[in-house]
Amino acid sequence: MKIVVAFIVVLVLAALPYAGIQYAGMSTVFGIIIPYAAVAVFILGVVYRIVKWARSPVPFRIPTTCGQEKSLPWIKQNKLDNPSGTAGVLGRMALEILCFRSLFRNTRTELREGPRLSYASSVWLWLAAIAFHWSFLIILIRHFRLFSQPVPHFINVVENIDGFLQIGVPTLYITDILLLAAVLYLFIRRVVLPQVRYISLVADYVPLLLIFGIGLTGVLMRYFFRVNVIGVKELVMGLIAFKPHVPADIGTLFFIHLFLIATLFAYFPFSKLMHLGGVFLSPTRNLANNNRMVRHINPWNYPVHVHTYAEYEDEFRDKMKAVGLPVEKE
Amino acid sequence: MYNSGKIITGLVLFLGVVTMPFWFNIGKADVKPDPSLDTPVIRQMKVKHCIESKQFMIDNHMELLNAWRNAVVRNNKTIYVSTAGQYFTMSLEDTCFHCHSNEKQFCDQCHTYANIQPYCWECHVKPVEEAANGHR
Amino acid sequence: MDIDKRKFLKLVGVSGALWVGSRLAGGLSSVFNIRDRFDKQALADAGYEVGTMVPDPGELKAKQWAMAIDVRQFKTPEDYTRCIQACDKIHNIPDITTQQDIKWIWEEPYSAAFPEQHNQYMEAALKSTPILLLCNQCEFPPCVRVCPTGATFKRQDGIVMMDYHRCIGCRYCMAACPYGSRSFNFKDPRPYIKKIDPAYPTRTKGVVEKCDFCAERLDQGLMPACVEASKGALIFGDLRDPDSDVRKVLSTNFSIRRKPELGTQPNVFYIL
Amino acid sequence: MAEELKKEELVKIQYKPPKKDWMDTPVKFRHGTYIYPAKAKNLQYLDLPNPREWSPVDEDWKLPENWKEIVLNGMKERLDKYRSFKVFMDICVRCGACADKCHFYIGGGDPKNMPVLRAELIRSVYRGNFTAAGKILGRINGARDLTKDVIKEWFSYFYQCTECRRCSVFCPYGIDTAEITMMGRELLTLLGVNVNWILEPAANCYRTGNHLGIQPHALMDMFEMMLDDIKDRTGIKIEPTFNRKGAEILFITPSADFFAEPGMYTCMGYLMLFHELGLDYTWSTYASEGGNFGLFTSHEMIKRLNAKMYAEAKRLGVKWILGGECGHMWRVVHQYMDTLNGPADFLQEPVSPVTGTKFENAKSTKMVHIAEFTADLIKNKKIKLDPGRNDKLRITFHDSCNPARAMGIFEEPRYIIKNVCNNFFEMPENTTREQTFCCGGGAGLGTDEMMETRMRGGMPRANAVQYVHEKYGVNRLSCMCAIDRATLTTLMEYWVPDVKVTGIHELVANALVMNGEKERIVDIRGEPLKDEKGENHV
Amino acid sequence: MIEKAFYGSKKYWIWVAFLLAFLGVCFHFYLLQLREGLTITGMSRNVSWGLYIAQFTYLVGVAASAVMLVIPYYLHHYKAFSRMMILGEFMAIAAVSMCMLFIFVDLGQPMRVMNVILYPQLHSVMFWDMSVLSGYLVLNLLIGWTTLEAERKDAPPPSWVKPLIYLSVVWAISIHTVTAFLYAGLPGRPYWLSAIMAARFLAGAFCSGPAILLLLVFFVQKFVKYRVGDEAIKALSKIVAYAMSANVFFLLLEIFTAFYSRIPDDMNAFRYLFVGLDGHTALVPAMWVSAGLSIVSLALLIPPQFRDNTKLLTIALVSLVVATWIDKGFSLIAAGFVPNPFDRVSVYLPTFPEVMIALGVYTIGLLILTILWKVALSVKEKSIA
Repeated sequence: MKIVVAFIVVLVLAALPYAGIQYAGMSTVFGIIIPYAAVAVFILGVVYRIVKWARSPVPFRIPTTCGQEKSLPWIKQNKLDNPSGTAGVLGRMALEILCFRSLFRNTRTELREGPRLSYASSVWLWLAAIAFHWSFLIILIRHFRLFSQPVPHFINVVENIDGFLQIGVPTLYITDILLLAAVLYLFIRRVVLPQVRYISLVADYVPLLLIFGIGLTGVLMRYFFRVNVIGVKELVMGLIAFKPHVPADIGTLFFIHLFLIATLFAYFPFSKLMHLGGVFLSPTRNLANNNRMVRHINPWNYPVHVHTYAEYEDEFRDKMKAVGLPVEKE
Repeated sequence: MYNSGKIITGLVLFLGVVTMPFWFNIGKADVKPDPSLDTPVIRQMKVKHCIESKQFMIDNHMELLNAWRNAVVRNNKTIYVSTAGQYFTMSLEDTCFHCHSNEKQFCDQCHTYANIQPYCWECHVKPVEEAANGHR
Repeated sequence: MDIDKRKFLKLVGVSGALWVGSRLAGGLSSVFNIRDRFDKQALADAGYEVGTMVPDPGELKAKQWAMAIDVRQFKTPEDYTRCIQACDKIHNIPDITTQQDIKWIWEEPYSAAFPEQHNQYMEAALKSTPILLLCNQCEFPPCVRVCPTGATFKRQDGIVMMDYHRCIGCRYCMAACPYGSRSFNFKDPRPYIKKIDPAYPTRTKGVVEKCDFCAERLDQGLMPACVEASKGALIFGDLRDPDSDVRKVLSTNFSIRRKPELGTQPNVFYIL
Repeated sequence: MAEELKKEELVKIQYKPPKKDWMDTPVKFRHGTYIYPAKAKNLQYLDLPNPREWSPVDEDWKLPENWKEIVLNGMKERLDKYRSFKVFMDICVRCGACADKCHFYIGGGDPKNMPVLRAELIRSVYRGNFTAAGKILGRINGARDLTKDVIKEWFSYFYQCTECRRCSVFCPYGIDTAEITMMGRELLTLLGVNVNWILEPAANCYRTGNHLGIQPHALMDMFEMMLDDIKDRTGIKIEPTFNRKGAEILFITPSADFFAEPGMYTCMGYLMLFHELGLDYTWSTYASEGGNFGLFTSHEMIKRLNAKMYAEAKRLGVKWILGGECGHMWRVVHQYMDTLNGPADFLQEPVSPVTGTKFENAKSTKMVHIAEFTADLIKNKKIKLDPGRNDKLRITFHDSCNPARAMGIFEEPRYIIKNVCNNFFEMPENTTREQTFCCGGGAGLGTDEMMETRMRGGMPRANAVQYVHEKYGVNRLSCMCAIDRATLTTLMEYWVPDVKVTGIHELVANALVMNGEKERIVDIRGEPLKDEKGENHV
Repeated sequence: MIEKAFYGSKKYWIWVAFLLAFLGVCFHFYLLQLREGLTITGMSRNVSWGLYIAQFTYLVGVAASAVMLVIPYYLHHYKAFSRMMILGEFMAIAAVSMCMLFIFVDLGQPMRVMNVILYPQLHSVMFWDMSVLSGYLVLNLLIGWTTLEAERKDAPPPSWVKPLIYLSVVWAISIHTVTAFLYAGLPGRPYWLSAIMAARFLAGAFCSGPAILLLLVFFVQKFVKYRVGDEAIKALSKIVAYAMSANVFFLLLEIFTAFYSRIPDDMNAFRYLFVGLDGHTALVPAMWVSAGLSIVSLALLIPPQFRDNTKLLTIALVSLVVATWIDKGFSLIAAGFVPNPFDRVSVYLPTFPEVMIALGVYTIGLLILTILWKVALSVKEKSIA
């Protein structure tokens, strides 16, 4: 049911620009107004969300320690999984953000006869996640060719490596295939694994389908139904120069692609996609485990009622004296 | 806001990256591609028309060329019957470049703009740009 | 129908159908001043459908092209170089002097061209007689058998053809060819081409090439360049046609082929 | 007791979640799977709201009139106070990496024990009340209303989480269910929805200084017994001091070690070791508890109970504090104490008086873990050890969750064990170190009325022990946590009856060659050092 | 399990860093080749295959040799190989990977490599070679990884592995047979045109592969606690002895056929290799070294008392590997093009960049082997702790 809802949502999203461009001639709306609005919502929304998180303090230093702490000098510290200083934290965060370190650790629990439990490492989720995120990033970088004039050289380098295998005309990009395959895997996994399906919300299926839709329309435009790429670039360059105009005859497929992207951008700050920012702010990962070395300050630390020694001695003085324990007041 | 130093740095970086397209192009002239049709051969044409419609050629020239080369090399078919019923030798050099003898002013205009780097020229010879070609 | 609808039609139809939009072109009465050699009237008579790719009605057709080389007619060095240069020039053959050279048609002394046919007591002059060599366009070509991509293949008319766009440069065909007729572009050939003929592509580095009996000329109704240049010393025609020149000359002269024992059935014959 | 539960029944675990959506599946309370509610007197003693008599199986939990407002205000307050809570509410992508990492899920199969879903229990309320998308889209966006059923669900599942942080290790964003559970328990505390097994020790600790409510004179009796036993087994009479001003070191350990087996043997180990070293240290009756059940109640309660440590250290004028083997005590000491009750500027940076080693890693908190202390002694060869005395034991080591994942102390205990015994075997990978499994009774769940849940939750740990028991003949499970020593004992009795539980300093005590000791023929438990055949077990 | 490759001793990391650094140097030469073309190699119009294809051929043998462990262990339940199996299977994976890379670096247009799959030509042996090699890679990865994982979990391997193992036996034979067919089916290359080619290849594979495996095991055992067991070493060296005998025997058969028949084309390649042809003697010293080392290895391998002595065995194995490498990993390809179709001798010697690129591929192979063996040995050492 949730899956059906998600499908409908994405189909409707794809149908909107089709109808708008095809029948209502709303190219200004879909080509200028919505992209501007989406980018504005994206930027302001992300900043708003980050600032909102930042307004809550981190009262305690609670890193999850996944290795030996800094201890006696002859005991080897695991500086990346249990960092004690800034360098280690940067290393840990880099591993986490660039290599998905924690996900790489993933295991699959199996219960066999006996009973006997075993935990085999399971890298498929990690593999799909890393293929997905890196492909997405590289594709984004490649799109910079439509956002710059002249196109910087490193874009060519990325394009050449990505399109190294000269398959088809125009050359197939490996990341295009990887992205679609990875998103498909992540979606199928969510549908097929009973546990994951049980925890999944509509809000989990929608982004996957949305991104798949974006990838698919992109691939269709590149390899099957050519759109006017010069027009696309003119539109984009006009937008970023704040002299927007929509060239004629770009192709409806492009507007579907653009609208899905705009939706993703606008949806981003209000969804779980904010894990992009959140991963930097997770107190279990971005803090050094130097708790006993450096005092951590809690800005809202407040005095509390305690049971003082005086109160304690008052209650038990006689008993203490009876067994010869020293007391403050005789 | 807490940890404001780090968070503001992060936000500035984020804003820098996402707004890069905006400031990357500041002060750069927006040179739109302007494929020139001004070649001696085209000048002589009474009705200036490519082998297929302009839009079709813009969208599909590479597929057309690909189909052509398969037909010529693998099926010894050498003639293309256009949708208008015209006949053309399927040859990049003999047909395309015959009119479009101004690679820089024609092909490269869009290719450079859209950052498309075809590897045609590794084998096929760019038309010799005669002085009279394409200069307006 | 606007451009987008047409594109969606393509989705519904076959993706290869590039030329669906038949309503695209308007009246077009211009005269194209293209270097076309084909017979427009013949084409018009054939009534081809629009958007198709068709053979030239004037193409030279054969069931199996073959060449007889009348070695007797080659008297001066100029007789050889004329043929070789005619080929080199129109095909943009680079002039590389190392062992990584490119050859389509070239000469070798008899003893090298027919190593199994020579003996130490044979006439010294014959031993060193230059023989023109080129791809034998075998009937059972080992190079085609081994090619992993179909980059080299046999055409209907028997020509062993190279598709330079598809060749991956594995050089298996070179190992398979018993005649040394294949060359590999170890490097970019362009710097070694004296004058590039823009009408014919050069090759890119990393692909194999060889003589293809000027297939592109045959398709336009022209004889191979070397044959044209040979002044009758190279006889070219359809081996399956009893009335062809090549059959005539073979039936009246003693001819040999290179390495016939390998069963490749070369289609280049030598008349000594 | 545990025997009523048939193992064969228990291991028939259905991992496939039910067809019905989890939001439509209200919680059912069944004996053995919930803890009795906190008694009114304990709430009153700790000034906690809504003291009353009630039971989870009741329809009416006698919540305050404005319970909803209390919870929502409490949530808002905590969202503003804890970035962890706020971020963890927002960024979960429900990838499911954590799903099969929770011991309660592995041992029970209840989908709401998947960490992600445990968090969703509160996240759904967060979405429904604190996010625009949730307010507008409602259930499509995974939002739901706060109802009394939700409170019941929270009670059930936040008291089925041992806050062990194993899920956090695997989460790509480091989402720590323990943080969420702690928030959930704080919110429940606002309504007076508490469990007695946590609040009673907390109240005791508040009053008498220790969980068991042992008053000072009774405490002395217990020590007397232990000292007699030591004399009996080693021939040495030890005379420790209590509440002594001017001592160099204050030693604090969980009070559970004072009276119950096998913790008591660990405590005897401390006494023997310190005596052998001639350490200038003192015990305290006021700060006679290392543990801190505030951790299982609220951050405020952590602070209230923990305050005694520094207060007592200050009153006695010691230089630094040494802490015994304990799990959650060390989570509090390591992560919270300095922040909540510091700075401890009246103490000095800890230096081992025996070896002169500076404990750089404790220079601010000024509290050293006994494993660090002892490992340093062994490394510097300051104590004489005869590991052969432990030869009848085949030992494995259980990393306790809190020292493992909230501190990262892995090598020290292993170093000590390897030096005091000859037969040490690691449990399988993915069940040790940062991936260690909880005993099933941490975070205040170690009570007998929860037995079924405990045995299920402890199953992964027990299963790993069983593996090394069968493969290497392991017969002793060592650990450095007082809760472990209590709960693992029950767990082993149920799953792997041949394996007994031990603290590390019990093993040290066995191996420790003491000046002037008599020939040791029994170990610290009073059992023969060698088995019947008079041979060392191989 | 792959995470085990990330936890290692200092020595392990130094080794990995060294491999990566060296790989970086080699990659530079590959970039040069990409830019300049294969002109930077010593190959030519007449000798159009060289070092790369020769290494490919040799390594197919190394890959196939895993079957020498698989057959005794799985078909005859020879348990002594149990501690060696995974090492052999993982070595096969590294070897096949190198094979594919050697083909890749040999291509003039590597970016078009997918054409082999996009336009499959069923009549091309190379298409089949590509298919069997990829299949073999997948088979070994599946079998090796699954059985190792099962061992780590202390569980029996899943039932679907068994049929795959039997399949892998046939498959291993097939990869080297098909590779032999690459050469044996070409007209006009008399040195290769031999029905016994596949048999020679297999014999050469079954001695050189296990020999390399044993040498690697000896080397690695210096750094790890894991031991494959004396019985396994003895049994495998016996296999090496038999296979090397067959290998030399087959070579002698070829020489007999060529020289007794006195067919010049058949003799010329051997003449070129062993005495020189038309004054070209570049390969002669190497061939005699190969012959000499073959004799040394046989002399040390055949008598059991020598073979069972680790030192002598090591010498024998090193001799054998060098001898077979010269034979199959170099001269086989170079001599196949001699004489050329014009009855001339074209000398081929690899150039420095060519050697560096080949070493680069070997480095990648070593890296794969290092990682796979690291994983395997970590698991094995844990499970027997």
